[in-house]
Amino acid sequence: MELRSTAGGYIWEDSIQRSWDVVQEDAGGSLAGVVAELVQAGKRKRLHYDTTPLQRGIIRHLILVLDLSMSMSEKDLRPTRYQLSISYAIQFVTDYFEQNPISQLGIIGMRDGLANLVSQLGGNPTEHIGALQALRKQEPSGDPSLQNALEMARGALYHVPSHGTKEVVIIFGSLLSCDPGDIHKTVGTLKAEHVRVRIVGLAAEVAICKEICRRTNQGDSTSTYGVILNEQHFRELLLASCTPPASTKQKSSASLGSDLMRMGFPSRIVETSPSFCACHSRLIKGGYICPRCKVKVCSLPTECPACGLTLILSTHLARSYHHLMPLRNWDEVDWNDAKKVSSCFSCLLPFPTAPSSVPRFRVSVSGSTTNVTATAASAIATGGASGRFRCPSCRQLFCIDCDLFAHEVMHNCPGCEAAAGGRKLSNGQAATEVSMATTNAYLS
Amino acid sequence: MNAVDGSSHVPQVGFASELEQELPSLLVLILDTSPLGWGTQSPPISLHEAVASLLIFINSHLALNHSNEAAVIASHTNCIKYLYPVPGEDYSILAPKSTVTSGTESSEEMIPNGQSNGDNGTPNDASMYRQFRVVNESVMKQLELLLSGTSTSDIEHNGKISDTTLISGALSTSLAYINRLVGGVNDNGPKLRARILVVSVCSDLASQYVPIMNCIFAAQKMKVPIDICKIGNNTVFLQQAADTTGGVYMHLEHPRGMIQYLMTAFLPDRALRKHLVLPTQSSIDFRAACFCHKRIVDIGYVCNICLSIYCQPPADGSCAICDTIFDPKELADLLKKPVVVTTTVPKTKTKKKKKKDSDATPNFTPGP
Amino acid sequence: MSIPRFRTSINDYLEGLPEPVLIRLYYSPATCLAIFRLLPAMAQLFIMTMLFNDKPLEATDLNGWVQDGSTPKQYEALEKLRGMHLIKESQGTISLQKTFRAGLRNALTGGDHNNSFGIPCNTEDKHKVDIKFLDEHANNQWELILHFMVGTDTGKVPNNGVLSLLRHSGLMEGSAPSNMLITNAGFQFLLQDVNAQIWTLLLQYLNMSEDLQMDAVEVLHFLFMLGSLELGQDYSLVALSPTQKIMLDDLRDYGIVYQRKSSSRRFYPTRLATTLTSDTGALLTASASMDSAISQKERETGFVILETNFKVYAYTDSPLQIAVLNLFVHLKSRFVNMVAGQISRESVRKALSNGITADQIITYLTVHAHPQMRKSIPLLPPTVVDQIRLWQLEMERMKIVEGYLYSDFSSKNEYDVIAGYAHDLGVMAWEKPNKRMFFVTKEGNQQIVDFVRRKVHGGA
Amino acid sequence: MPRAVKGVLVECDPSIKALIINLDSKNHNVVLADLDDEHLVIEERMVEHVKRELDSQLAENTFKPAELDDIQRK
Repeated sequence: MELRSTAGGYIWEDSIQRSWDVVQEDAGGSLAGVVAELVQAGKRKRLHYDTTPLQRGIIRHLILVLDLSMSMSEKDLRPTRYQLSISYAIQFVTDYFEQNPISQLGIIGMRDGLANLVSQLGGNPTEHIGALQALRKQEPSGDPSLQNALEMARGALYHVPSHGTKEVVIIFGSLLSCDPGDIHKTVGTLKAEHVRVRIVGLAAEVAICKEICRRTNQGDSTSTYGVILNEQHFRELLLASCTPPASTKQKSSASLGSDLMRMGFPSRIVETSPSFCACHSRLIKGGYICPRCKVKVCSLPTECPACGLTLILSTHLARSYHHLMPLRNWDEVDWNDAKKVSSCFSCLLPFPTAPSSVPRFRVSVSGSTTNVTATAASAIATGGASGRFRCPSCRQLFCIDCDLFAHEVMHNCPGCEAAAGGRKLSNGQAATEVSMATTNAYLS
Repeated sequence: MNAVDGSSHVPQVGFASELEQELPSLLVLILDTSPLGWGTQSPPISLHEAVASLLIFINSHLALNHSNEAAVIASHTNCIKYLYPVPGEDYSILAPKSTVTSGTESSEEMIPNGQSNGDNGTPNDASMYRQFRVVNESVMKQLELLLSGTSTSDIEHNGKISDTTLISGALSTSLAYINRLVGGVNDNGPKLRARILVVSVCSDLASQYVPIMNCIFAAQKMKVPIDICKIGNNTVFLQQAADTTGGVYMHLEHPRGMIQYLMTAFLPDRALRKHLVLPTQSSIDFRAACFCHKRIVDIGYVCNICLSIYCQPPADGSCAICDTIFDPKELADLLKKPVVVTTTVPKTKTKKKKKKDSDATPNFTPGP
Repeated sequence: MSIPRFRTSINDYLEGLPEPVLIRLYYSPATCLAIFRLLPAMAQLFIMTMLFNDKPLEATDLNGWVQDGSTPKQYEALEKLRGMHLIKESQGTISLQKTFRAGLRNALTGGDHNNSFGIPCNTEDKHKVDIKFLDEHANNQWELILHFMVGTDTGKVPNNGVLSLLRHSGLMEGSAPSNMLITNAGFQFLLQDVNAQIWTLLLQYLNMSEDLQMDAVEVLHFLFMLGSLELGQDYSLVALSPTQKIMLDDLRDYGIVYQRKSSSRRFYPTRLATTLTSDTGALLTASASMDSAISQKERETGFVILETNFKVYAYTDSPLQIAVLNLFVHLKSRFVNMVAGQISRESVRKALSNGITADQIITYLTVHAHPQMRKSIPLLPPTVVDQIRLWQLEMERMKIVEGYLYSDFSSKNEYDVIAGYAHDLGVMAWEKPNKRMFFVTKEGNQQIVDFVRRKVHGGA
Repeated sequence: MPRAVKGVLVECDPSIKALIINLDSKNHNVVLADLDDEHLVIEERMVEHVKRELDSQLAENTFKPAELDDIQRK
């Protein structure tokens, strides 16, 4: 937490800033404009994506560790920390597999000083969600043990091939850890095995958590260890782990991190009578045939239950491309440039019209959790948000909702796609090459 | 007197009303207006005939439910264009005959409000339902503007007529439009059910693979089915779009009977489709082609950094696309095969060059 | 709520019309379109499939097109189409009724020259009115009727046409305006939303029009046309028939259209008219209808406080609201700005026996809950809500289904075939295979009888 | 050849059924067929009569706190 204020002293030494002092009425004496801008600023906040096309570990192996100890029965989160954590964990599982279709996930719970396996490392979201749902009926109890959980996670990730990432995400509600041995040694082995740990704290910052994150993430604990402010922030911190991590150990010559994976692209079969699938032994019509051992599986992606070949569809690979080719951030447009266009390029939402004389005051939110009022005072500028956002390559204007939608869901810029030049401009050059090669391949 | 009888409140046997069907639906029609597709390839139906059928189709869609909505987007060769609704025009309230309210740039394009008993046979006011008239007139008018505004230089590319159609742009735009109309605005749950119908005449464009895939996944996430009405060659991308999102893919064998296809296969909305046996695609090719030799493979090797697919581990031990150097030990594992004496491929070749003539490179491809 | 109820009623009315009358109706494309919208989705689809297909449809094709589990829907759709005489069946093929087909085609393609969608005035109106005025006009007229029904003293009495309609429809009783009293049906009417109320009245109007020697076809044409008009546009009287001109006078009294004076050559439809055939964009939503019908001010805030001990406090002095509350609350004391009462078994039973449902009561209480109540979640005390529902269940000790009991089957096979058919049609109400008996609904009986004849006699 | 009988199917709990059977026991003009514990087929024209009778019988057997309340106050 940043305790220093802009003036140099501690925050509590500053003169009091009252939130109602900085909020300004607009020309008509109404607060509506300011409120609308606050809402917009909030939306906008989530938009600061890193858009450099980083090499990312697309094949992920992640262990989600849930604190199931007594401290989770606190009711500072509604309905309880325990229930909310499970709800968010379910959401995490869904989002994780949506964004990382060829990755694996496992879940571990910490209770009574022990680490319990909730679900095995696997690629089927429904199994994990089922296991989490079953947890709902249990009660939190005892103390958590970080060391036990980390050791168990390490064991689960031990056999992971070198091309995959090894990650641990911990939801930690306690302020203590009840460990059987020296946790620092465990952290050392984790570091040696390239396991990265991220922690979401629900109560207060704990030194050992910070230490774990710092040591397993090359000294970076600010982006990997977060303590929540509220429910919304909890969700944001947790779901941030859905994005694949940038590979950091890449440039070390003939690196350990990258290699080829053998994968099967099974063909779909249509059957008139049902037959058993090899994965769940259920009678189903149709399915996919493993190209190596000709066994039938019912859903993809999966690992062939007979020969262990990773089975995927080419569409699953395509699902991960947007991580490799992120969409560039769009710029806010000020009133001076804004007047020409009256509606959003993609959804036709009419833009707010320019204020006639007095420029409206603007409240902007910078950083993730900075309080609004502090920045608001300094951000009263003449420009003002016009509610328009411009894609730097196609120069089209969009509304905030389309901005969010394009960056979070679609990963396309409608404007760039609608120009004859196409994709080349909207994403990094390296990425274009990939996309060209990919698409050529699919067309042949 | 009916006190002891509960049957008045209980739905009749077999006549249970389904309220979920009452949810109105939004249809976004994407019309491929590529001149090459309609012109040179000379499909057995002209653009105007197709548009006539489509307008009737849109009217039928609007007729199903009073609250149904429609939007039409043209996917042209060098731009996309909303044919309906047109930004800056307010359709909800009838514009007074003389005064044009909107001061926007599009005001000079304002439709002459049904008064033109016009040259292209615009029907007069009393003969057509208002909602239909507004949509039809807008589509015709905007389409004409679009086509007349297209010059030869727009469609020519390196001396030959461009075969581009911006389907990916049109899909992206329509999804953004759907996103605004269906989500966000109203917090009381979705008030509309959206779907997309693409009328496509062109074949796939390699450069649009990734954006189209992105659109498909976005549509899948938003539960928006993408229907494809295909005239001319089949397209793999759009087949996948229909398959992934649960839409209907239909290749018109007799495009002249388009209206019948539209009415039968594409008109029912999602609620109704549950009850129908709709045309399905028997086979979609999901197999991948390798990047190095364009072979269709069923077991391939995938670079874990850029996800490019190879039919065999690259000879120089590095990825041709992203230059990643693979772990030699792991590579060796993958290559475990009966050892054949080979000459090593010179490593001096640049990546680009190698990629180009990789087909020709006499690797250890076994002869027939 | 409004749409299903309205659909049933207008559908029932239409289905009750003889075939020649219906066919006359189908001459107007606007009417075709409006009727088309009233049909179930499956029926709409069948029509659309046949609309541009010159060949008649094979009935077997239809069976192959519908999913196996959805046969009841198919049956329902076809039954509806038959009921409205929209399809002709012969030798296993189905084709669309010609007039309807032409009418709907015209509606969709704009090839109609009957002016069934109304002729706008092409001259400028010197006394032009805007939409706001129209809304106000509609509101005032409609309010006047509602106020009269609950006996609010507004100093104005609706026209005779309205009065006789209210009397005719059984919403009020009494011979002279001064002694007319609201009936139970009238109270139920008040609980409906505006759209449903209008249709209730219009249907009564239709019934009455027959007695007045007015042509029902003309009346329906006009009503359906009104539904397709544009708000804010003025329309010419030129194309209207004499009957429709007479109607215009009546509709003006209800606030459905606006005419500056009865001799005026133009009329404006109000929002009540343009939303006749729609379910959205109505002037007032179902929930807010009552409030706003009475007073614009009260629309925003609720006024009812319901306590867990079944006591009700309503901060209102509106006679209409008090009258409505009195339907299901045992009112005990009245103050200047508030009434207090108690929900009891008897009071709820009284309401239920008047045909008001528990859900209606609960919805009413929810919608009108005082802002103070909105702080608690759930809004209404669950005990009270549950109890009201229980009281309703208590009233419904039995369910009755009219129909036919089939028994004395000669063989298990015969039973299975016929029972299976009844299942497919979705008309099976009860069955007991080991006794070889089953019960089908009245609606499905004819099909079963035909089927049995075909099977037994055809087979024999 | 199957036989079809016109009637009204009544679905109710056994207690109500017992009451209906009891009604029938006087003249035997109500019940057409006794199907099972919860189903009966009765004569169509007797439906209103049955409802009325049931209503009055049920009303007799109900405890009425509201009335009690009123009585006490008096």
